[in-house]
Amino acid sequence: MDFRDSPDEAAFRRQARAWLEANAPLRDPHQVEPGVFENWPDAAQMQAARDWQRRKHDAGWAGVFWPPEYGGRGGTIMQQIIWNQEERRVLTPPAVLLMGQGHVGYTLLAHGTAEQKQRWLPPTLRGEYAWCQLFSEPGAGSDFAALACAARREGDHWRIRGEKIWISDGAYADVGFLVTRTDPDGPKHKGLTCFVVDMRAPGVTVRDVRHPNGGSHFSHVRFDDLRVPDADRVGAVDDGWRVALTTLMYERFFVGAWGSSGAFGGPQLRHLIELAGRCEVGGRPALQDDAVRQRLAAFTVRARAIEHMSYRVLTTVSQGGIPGPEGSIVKMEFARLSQEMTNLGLELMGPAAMLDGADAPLAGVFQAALLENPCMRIAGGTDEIQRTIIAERLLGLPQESHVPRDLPFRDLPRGGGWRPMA
Amino acid sequence: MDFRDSPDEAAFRRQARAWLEANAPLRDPHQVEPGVFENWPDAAQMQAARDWQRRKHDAGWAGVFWPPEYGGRGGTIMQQIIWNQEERRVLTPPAVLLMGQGHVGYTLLAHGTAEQKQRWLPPTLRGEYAWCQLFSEPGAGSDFAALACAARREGDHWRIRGEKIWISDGAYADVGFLVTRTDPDGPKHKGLTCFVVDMRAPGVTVRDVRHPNGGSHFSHVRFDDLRVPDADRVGAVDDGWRVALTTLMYERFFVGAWGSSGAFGGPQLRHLIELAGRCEVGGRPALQDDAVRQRLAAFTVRARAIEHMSYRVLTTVSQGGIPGPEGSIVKMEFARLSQEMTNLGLELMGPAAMLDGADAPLAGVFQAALLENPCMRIAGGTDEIQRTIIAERLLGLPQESHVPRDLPFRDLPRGGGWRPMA
Amino acid sequence: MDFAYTAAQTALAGELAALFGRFAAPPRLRAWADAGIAAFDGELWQALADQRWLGLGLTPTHGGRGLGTDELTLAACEAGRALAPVPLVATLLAGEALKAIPRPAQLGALAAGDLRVALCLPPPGRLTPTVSVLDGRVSGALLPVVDGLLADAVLCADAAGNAWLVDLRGDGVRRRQLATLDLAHTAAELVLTDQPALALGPAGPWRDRAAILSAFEQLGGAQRCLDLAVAYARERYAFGQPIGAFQAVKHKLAALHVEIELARANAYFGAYALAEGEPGILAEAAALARASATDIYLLAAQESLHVHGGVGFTWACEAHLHLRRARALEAALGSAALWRERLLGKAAVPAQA
Amino acid sequence: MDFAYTAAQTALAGELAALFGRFAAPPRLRAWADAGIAAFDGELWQALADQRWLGLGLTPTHGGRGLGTDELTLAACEAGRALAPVPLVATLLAGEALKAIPRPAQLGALAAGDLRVALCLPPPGRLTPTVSVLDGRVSGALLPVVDGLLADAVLCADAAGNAWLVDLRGDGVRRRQLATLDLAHTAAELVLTDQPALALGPAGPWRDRAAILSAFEQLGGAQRCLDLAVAYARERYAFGQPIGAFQAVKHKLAALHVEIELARANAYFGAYALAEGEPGILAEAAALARASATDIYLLAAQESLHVHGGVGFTWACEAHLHLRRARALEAALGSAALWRERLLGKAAVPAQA
Repeated sequence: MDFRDSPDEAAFRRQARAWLEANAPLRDPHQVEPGVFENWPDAAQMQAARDWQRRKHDAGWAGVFWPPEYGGRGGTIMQQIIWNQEERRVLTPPAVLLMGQGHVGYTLLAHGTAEQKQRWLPPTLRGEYAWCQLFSEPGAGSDFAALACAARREGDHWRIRGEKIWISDGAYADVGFLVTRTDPDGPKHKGLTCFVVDMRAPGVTVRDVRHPNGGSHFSHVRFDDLRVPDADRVGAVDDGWRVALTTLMYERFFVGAWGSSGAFGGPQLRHLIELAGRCEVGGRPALQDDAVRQRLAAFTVRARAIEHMSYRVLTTVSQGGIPGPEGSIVKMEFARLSQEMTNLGLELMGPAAMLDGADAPLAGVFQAALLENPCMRIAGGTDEIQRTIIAERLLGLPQESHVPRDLPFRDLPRGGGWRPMA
Repeated sequence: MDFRDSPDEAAFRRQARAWLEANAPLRDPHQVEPGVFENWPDAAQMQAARDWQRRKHDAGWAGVFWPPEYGGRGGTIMQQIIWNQEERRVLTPPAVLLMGQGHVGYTLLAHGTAEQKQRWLPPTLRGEYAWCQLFSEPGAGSDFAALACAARREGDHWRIRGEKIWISDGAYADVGFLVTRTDPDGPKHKGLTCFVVDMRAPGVTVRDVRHPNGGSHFSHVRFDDLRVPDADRVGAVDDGWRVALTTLMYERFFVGAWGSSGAFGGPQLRHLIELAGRCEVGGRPALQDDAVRQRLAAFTVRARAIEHMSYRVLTTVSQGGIPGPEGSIVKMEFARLSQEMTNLGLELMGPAAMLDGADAPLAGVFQAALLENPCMRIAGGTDEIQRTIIAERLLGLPQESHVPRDLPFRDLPRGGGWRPMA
Repeated sequence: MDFAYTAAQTALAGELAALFGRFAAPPRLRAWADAGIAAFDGELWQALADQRWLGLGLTPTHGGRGLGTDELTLAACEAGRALAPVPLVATLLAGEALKAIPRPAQLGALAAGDLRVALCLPPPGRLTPTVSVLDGRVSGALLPVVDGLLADAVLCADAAGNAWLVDLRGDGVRRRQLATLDLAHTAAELVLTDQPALALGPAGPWRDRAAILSAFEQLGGAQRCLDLAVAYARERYAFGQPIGAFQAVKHKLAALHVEIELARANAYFGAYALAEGEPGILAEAAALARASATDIYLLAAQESLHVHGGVGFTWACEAHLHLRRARALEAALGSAALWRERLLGKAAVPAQA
Repeated sequence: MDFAYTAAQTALAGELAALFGRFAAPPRLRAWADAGIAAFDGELWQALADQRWLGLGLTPTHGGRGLGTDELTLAACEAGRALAPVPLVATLLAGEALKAIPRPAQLGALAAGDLRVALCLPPPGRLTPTVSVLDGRVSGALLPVVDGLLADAVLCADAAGNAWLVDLRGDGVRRRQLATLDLAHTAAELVLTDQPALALGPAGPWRDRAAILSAFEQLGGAQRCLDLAVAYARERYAFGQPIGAFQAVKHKLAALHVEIELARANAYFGAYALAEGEPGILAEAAALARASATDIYLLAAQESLHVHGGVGFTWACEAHLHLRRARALEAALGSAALWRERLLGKAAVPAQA
């Protein structure tokens, strides 16, 4: 029962840390980090991100878990996670190339042909391809399998027509990983097909979707008869649900593992404690108010529980397994915790909570979080979707069925209830 | 915007109070009252309850809202509520005859024939009939309309076969108000029929169902070919759902009005504050701990909100209306509040919380509440049932439907979602 | 037992709602934010004056409607629901204050819309900025003052706990605009030097009245958040049915409804106390009303946004405007926790030793 | 990274669960309560001794299995799940204490089941009863002592904060049975006069170890409550489908599962700290584990009962036995709030001035 590195893991960590510290300055852990839903990077930031990626690649640190034939290091997935943890300790350009090396890359590794992998993966590791994931639609969010964006076959090409939304990185992506509907006559989970598309091609229109904070992070993407060669199809025709599930599984997995990096909870909790030291409640320092102390302590208990939960997920990985929906717990509970911490922070500020930006305490980090937290509870699967998955897959509870109101009484499914004591 | 008595109401209250104070001693409001789910009364208590009822009847105070032709006072429903409030101020025998004069009585007033009312109502007001309500079944609790207890017609009689459970007052009831299934081929809400049954008749077996506190409050009732004359049928054949809904509406209504009597929250909150004055948290009196103070204050805010909510319900009544599902709010939220107050009480006691009865603080009133509170959240409609009713009836949210998993995509019902800003 | 608004009062609220509806705030608030324009709807303000809404509680002699405090609570509720970018609640409250002194001249100006009032009555504490008074003239800094950027007067408290209505039109006023979370109202730092002011007596009862009116404003906002979520839950399909048919959404909305109705019940007690005017009842009712309403507006805004799913986290969705406003209203007069603690001080529980 | 039990450890837990299963507690607890018999399963205790479960952490020389602290946490978890009416956790903890002194003679007795240990380490406070020690002999009153009615020794603290294992077999012991909420364990008042005792050093680390083991006991109980509710929700139909298909029930159970897994994660950190033994880590881990597990056992018991609907409020349903036990376990070692406050004292936040 030990959450510390095994000797092998520790050796790898030392090696990674040495290279990182030699190549980038340390990050100030007390620095307020820009939120997840800030504006997308400008051209200079994009170039810096590509340069940093190239530097890692050339030193053999890109794609730690990827096979060497595609430019990867050929390591274990545990090593990938250790690398990710260590990379967070140093100051790097915005992590806008993450998706291609993360869940989209893994999906291609799992479902792409050898030719496709050779074509897409090495340039991705060299920082030449920024990816976006084209899944959600205005009519298909939580019910992702209800997506309607249509692909119609025309000889050796496909013609794509439809729209996608909530596309992170959409504004600057080079390539996109797209799920389409190819058979509208089948049940909704059947009849989906995946493609890789060129985001600069004619027929692709990318527009901002503005965030509650007024900035732009997401995009709306419209496809007007985009032509995609059949060679860019990933997986079999009408088998796209299975392919997309791989993406979603890896997304959940990396979020679950992320908890161990200290990125969850730690900095926000530190800000909150700092704030509680400066604010007052009823004429006394807030840190002397038992009610405030209880809430701070409860957040600490919860943040640590999420961290320890993340170690449990990593242990599964370390032992060669793939974690199931347990990984969702980390994401869901962190989002809820973060929202609660934000609420306390703003409450403690008193009148100053109505201010924003530079006029607000701590440069408005809690005001920014107020508008970001709700999104964390929605993006990547709402609390409700997560609970359904946990209940059905982990607890074995049944799916909802439906009994018509006019069913004859004698045909009503029934069972259970009180029985006399034995 | 005034929750105080109108001049007419105040006059009636003075009159009622004068009679009550002349006929019974005042109740000590600080006295710990026996819980709702205690053992049923013994023969002496039953007799005392009948005597008290007879005394009220003879003085013209029984059935304040009932028509004079059935022995009532012919007053308003608001006067009935004022009477109930005032009667709580004095010390009376256990209120075991309440049901007949409450929701069952009102149902008979609304749906009984003139002959039936004449036969059942006056003796009820004289204290001669203790009633029970025979609704729930082992297979029909929250889904009450799924009840199976069968009534089969045989000429001018019916033959009843089946079982009922969670019957309050079942152990000593003289008569019961029964809902049965008369048409198993119809939808479950159709095909129900109501009867009044003699609880002492052959074919009726009443057994205790023991409560988590070890005592008996509820009964299980079995009908083995009980014969009931058709003259004791209430309402039309197969129209029992409508009749039973009247009962449930009045039950909800009286619970909703009850909040105004101070019976909700007040005494428990007083106990809790008394306890907080005697216990310590971290070496200091609990009443000086801000976290405890915040919880006590939150309970106060909530108890008062429930009380004020109850005034809103009463205003509807006072103006001649019948409150809808709003009445449920009082019951549901009081049950939840009570549970939370109990939880704090036991937490504050420290090690003594593990004790019971005379060995426990405040004679174990919080330990008793621990085992009673959960029942309050279940009896009379669970929290979940109440929320569904509120959402569908007050907010107009749709009932659940069901879409088969294999429905073709193009037939999927759809709508709503993101649209570009105008 | 008459714990409800009359039909006439409810109809009046409907009229005001219709007026706010014609000047629909959300698109304006977004446009002003983008253009960097200070939030204040001058046309709406003029319409409120023209239709004598600003003089709701003032006599017809002063250009008012001569109605009671119940009507003030309804106006606050509608202003909250509509996110009305005008200092209506503070101005109505100032009207009550001026009536009590009484000051006929100012009352006329107030009813005519020529006296826009800002409110600055944060809960007292070591760090609360207060002003000092010498010979009836007020000096000092107030920060942050909601609507302080363009107000003609501010209702505030001095260190001794007395309330003042300070004229902001003289030379001794410096204003600095502050960046705000709330898009519906500006905030400013005011530096006052020897500004003339009217003495309003002890600040406590004015803070309590403000708390009760703000509770109605919060309640109106909370109700709007629920209405938006209910409408979306009925129209938005997922898994083949409206999301409002799923218990996860349905019960969440039912629970919000319950919380709103409970908060409304405590707010009604506040309305009763406003009419009664007795300081002890006022203090208790303010704590009850404000504690309930603060919590529910914050929760309703947060969960309304959540029920909107992806649509909720867009600039175009009204929910975030309420999330911002709910925080600003909490900030201006103190958190639910502070009002709860005040309640205990008043109740059976002994104050902290 | 090895933050999990080994397969061998999990198998061992399964063996113990099977043993508890053969002596199924719930019907016995109900029967004893009806008959007024003090809760203790002597046959189960003998079986635990015979199969060397009582010496889990002791060397084979002393009749033990020579296993580590991880195995103790598993045993505590299974005892909690089974509502085992035996003083297993206290006795295992006493074994660790006796190993540390070391006292071979007592270790043999303990492994053989001849030394039943009660635990009385409530959180320190003004009102906490403590004993005094003179020449290694202990006097004073302890109240309430779980399992104190039939224990052979009690692990308790004196006013100076030192822990003692006091012999309860001499003449200087008066015991008075107390009525208990928990049906699985007795409680007693013990009045001690000059009883011999073994000094165990500072009480703090023993309280922390007890807290960690009790967290596992709470976790086992919480898991059982969830399992019962899940089973019932799958079998019970309403409105034509199993109630577990309704999101109101389904999501409630999912949320409980999440809370249990988070509490388990903090408990694992407790297991790590038990093995490490460093007092600072032990104190932090005890607070984290115990705060999480106390809250979740109370909630799981309450909501498991609720999901059982009408069946939940019967004497026959296991849920109320856990509701009682959850309260008793909270009471014995202090509420989650107390452990949270202790955590803050240890963490970055300065203690109360």
